[in-house]
Amino acid sequence: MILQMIINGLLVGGLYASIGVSFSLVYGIMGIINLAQGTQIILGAYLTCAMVQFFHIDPFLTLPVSGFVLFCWGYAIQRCIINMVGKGGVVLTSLLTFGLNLVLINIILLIWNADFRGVNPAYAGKNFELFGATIPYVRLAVFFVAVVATVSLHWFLGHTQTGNAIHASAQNKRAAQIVGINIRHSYALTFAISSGLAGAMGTLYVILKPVSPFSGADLLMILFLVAVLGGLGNIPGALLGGVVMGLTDSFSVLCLGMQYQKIVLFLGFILVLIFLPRGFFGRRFYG
Amino acid sequence: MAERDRLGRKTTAGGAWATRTVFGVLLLAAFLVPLALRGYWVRLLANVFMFGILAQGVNIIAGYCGYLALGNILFFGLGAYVTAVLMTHFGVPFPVAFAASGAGAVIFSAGIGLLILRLKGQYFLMATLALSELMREVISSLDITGGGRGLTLPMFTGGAATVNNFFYYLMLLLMLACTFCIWLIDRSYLGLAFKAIKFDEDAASVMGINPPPYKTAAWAISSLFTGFAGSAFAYWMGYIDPGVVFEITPSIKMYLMMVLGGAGTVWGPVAGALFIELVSELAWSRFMEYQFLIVGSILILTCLFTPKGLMDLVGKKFTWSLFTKGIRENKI
Amino acid sequence: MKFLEGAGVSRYFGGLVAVNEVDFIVEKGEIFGLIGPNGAGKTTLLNMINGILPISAGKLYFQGQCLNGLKPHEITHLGIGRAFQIVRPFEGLTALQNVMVGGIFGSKPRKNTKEASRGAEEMLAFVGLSEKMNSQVAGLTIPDRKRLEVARALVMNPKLLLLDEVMSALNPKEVDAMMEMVTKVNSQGITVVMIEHVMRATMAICHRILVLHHGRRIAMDTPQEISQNEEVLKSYLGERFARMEAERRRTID
Amino acid sequence: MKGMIGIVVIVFSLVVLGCGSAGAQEAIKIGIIEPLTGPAAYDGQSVVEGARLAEEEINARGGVLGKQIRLVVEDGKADPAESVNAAEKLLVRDQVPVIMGAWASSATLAVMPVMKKNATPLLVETATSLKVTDPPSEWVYRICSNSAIDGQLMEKYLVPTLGFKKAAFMAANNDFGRAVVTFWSEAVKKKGGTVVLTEYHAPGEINFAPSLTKISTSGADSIIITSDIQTASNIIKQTYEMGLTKIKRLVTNGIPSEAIVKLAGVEASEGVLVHNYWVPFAPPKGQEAKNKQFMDKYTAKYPNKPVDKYAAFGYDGIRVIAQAIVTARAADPVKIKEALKKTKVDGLTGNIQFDDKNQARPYSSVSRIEKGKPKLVVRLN
Repeated sequence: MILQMIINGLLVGGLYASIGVSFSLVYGIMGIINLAQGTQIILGAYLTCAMVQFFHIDPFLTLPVSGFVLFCWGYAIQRCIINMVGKGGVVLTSLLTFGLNLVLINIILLIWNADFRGVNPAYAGKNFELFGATIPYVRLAVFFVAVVATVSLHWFLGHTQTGNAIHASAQNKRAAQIVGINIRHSYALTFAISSGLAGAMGTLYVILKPVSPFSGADLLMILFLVAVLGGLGNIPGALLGGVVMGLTDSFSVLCLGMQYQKIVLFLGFILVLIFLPRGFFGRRFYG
Repeated sequence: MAERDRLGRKTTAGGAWATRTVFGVLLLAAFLVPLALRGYWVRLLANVFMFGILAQGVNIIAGYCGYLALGNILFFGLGAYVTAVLMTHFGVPFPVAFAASGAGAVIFSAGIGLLILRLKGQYFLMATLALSELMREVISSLDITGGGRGLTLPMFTGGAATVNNFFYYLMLLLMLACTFCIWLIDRSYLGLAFKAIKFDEDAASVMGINPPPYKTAAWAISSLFTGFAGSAFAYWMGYIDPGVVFEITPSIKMYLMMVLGGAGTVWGPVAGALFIELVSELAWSRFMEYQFLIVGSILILTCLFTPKGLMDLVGKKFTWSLFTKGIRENKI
Repeated sequence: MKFLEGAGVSRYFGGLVAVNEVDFIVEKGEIFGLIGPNGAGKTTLLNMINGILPISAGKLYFQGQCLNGLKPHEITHLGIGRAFQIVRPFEGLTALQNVMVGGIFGSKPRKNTKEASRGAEEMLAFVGLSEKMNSQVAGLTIPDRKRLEVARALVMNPKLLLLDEVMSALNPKEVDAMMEMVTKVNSQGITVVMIEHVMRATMAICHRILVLHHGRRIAMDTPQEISQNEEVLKSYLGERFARMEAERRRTID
Repeated sequence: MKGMIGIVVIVFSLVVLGCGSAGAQEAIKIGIIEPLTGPAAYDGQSVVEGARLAEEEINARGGVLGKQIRLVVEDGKADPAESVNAAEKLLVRDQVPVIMGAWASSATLAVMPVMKKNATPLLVETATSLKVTDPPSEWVYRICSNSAIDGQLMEKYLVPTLGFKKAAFMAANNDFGRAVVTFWSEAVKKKGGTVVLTEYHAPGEINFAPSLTKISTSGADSIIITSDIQTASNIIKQTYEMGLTKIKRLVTNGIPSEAIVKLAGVEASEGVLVHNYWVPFAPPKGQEAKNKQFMDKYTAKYPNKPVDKYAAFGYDGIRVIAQAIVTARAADPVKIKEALKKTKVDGLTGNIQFDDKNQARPYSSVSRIEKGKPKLVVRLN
């Protein structure tokens, strides 16, 4: 059973991680706490549902589309609205994103109504045994896609010119502008990547679980926990944070029962904040 | 002739008179409302005052001190549960339970504040969120709190009108007390210390301010009033469960009210609460399908055009450049 | 008893050594310059003196008292005032209120607001900001902000004043005015430690200068000696300055 | 200063605008408090739609006491404070003599004291908390079931007929979930079964794999699932992913099987047992025509919406209230309260009459989902 629990934790941890990465990225580069991120994921989920319903295609195939749509949305919203209050501090930007969150929920409500949606591929029940542990193919695939997306994002930021420009804008706004980086474009691109990732994760999320327009709130706490545990803005850190959270999920249920799972999680989180305020390997403070 | 108050702010004699008269009339009107209006409107206004208290609560810690206690609803829930548990299990009368709720919130915030107020900005924000979730989960699994079942409080004795009037005046007085407290802080050295910490904590400590006690004090005052509001709410509703008193939406609403009215001003959050509650009540009863769109848009427009709040517009000429000032200042 | 003394002061950020075993002594009543190229650890050293950054190794003494482990406000109450390099006024407050913060909290026991208000007005008059007393600091120009920064530090009646690049980004006339102010402050018996890139000012008013490079002390001497120190010339004042100096010396010889 | 006055003027004119909406009407008003916005809106709207059908039908027959009836609907958002506000609005502004609502148990419990203070009866149509009728309030009547009744009814079938010998519970950690666990555990134990594991989850929980792993190794032969639609479907889906289809799965408290099939998928919901109240596919004997008529009318009026139990309870609720007004011979709160005690209506959801706790007993049944369609297994009464 312990092996099964570890596998459960890892598989769901991969998804948690990539959800957290999308949030952490925007925070790390722009210092914005994006409260609309949960609902952006749900929007991705709804797009997938719609495409599966209309074209009867495999849900995994819709991933690039929902990712791309959210990418464009993210670029536009950052360029037109969020940049306008970019220097206003955390309160203002988080209130703004909360406003966006409400608008997004209303848009979903107007298009799709308030009822729940889900996609159910026929192969959902297929699984295989590994040393006595059951591994569902769907979960493995979701894990795999999520990890690939996260790792390639990390590679993109570290090894491409655009990625370097984004990094530069995060570290020193003025210097970046002096060397000719269009900082508004970099920021919009960052937000777009984050939203695009959220859209893609929405596709994966809805394969695992039905959603309603209000489900974004369930995700918000996961976003926070994973991103903070990994050190805000740190992609490999968020990956580790997600896995740790998945494993905590599993073992708190095993040892104490599901009722106490959240208590363990939040208590652990607060203790980490108090004793390791920069997460597992967050960036250090330079004077 | 412009005079200055103790903190060196300009006040003009004429302006003060006009302000005092308007406030006096408004206050009198507020006290007379239950005589003129009944039931629903008294209730609605009591609800506005409750949000006024909550918004003032975050105003002290976030508006003045700059520490974004996003999970401040924690003390609301805590206050509500202290009152509910004392009244149902121990037969304590409401005034005692009410006092105990405030005390409980202060003890809790001061204790935990010493630990987590060291965290900078966003980490503090998330710690408070996690704390409020933690508290909700703990209360959901304790027996004495009824777990997820919630608690039914002893009923308020008296007729329908008495109930409404009692809670109307209770909320009104609490809100006034809270605002008075902020007014005192605003015109004393405490206000300067809080604002110094908000704008630059390092610089403040180099100027001789020891931030931890000030921050803890700010959070304790904030939690005191939030706890009182929770206590009154529990007795008012007569039934509470963890989902009701620990919801995150009111937490965000408090911030919206504070920012809309003016963070770090004495009356701003109250004005914000009045505006948001009444507008949303009307918008929600008339444009049901678009309610989130409307409230969300108000939020976005506020952030864009009046980032310093409605109070910032008071006494200024309404011109186009006044509204675009926010964008000009905050644009990247 | 030395006025301010550092013994083997070091600061590490992870693996990076920002300040590396620096020894120095500041005598009472002098103007002590602190120079070095960007990233040499000057500001880090000041941050350790007033407690914003903890000291990784070594000891700091102020009038015989060890500063290690003291909080910034405790150090302030010992009589060390500080003006920041990147001016850090409290943006939402007026100039007067900014100075009042220092007036109220800078000494122990706390002053009352009335006294502090009067003191702050005097201090603003001293630095020449009387007219802008009630304007929000967001509207002040850079030179005004620098003056405000100095006023905030001075209002606390410090025995030691730490100035971090208060002359950068000023035009020559403003630099002259600031130099005059610093010497005036010093003549009232306040010891000054200043980081400055404006060499003209440093050379003119400092009694002694400490040169840092890559976190290490490479020289500590009078301005005269410093300007002829080979290592300083090479690492900080630069090749061109060195050649000019050499040329000058040759012509003198 | 001018700005301040401007704000005050705007706010007060809004208040005045809001005040002046009530007008004198000849019709008899019936108040309804339902969630029309927020996460529970879909179900709340179903109740209102069912109620509207009843309103139309009654008015087409000439109304009651020679007057038309008019429904006044307020949004309670399934939230206690909002629902109390809505009740206050209905009682003071509209002066309704009777209210139906307020969907969620927490909202209903908060509305109850207000009803008592205003001496006006409340008809509860969907809230299942035991506290609504225990201790009974003379002003509160309930037409839907509660967990104590359900547990009692299930006793005969759970272990003997359905074979739930080693049951595991997965329940929402709220009033509703805990009540089901208490009463259904008794039903299992009384007939010699055992409860091997009980796992409570927070509403909106995402990951059930750890709990399901625990259940699969605990030797349970059945899982009793008590939660909202979304979470129950999620649990069903995850049992399928984990290959636990050999364990019997039962979803309690009237979650429609169509919703489970839609959200969890046809394959995953194969063989799932559903405990339901009003079921459109299998009306009790003698009720077929009435049910068909209701469903046809509903589908004609709301073509895009499948008819569900909420609509049926809303429909029945208004019919019960109308009947009570007729018996009372006046649209007077106190008389309606007295009349409700004696009211009997042969409704869609059950043969409605109130016991000494003002609780009615609706029909209930257990069905099995086979190839995406529910099939009646056993009728409970």
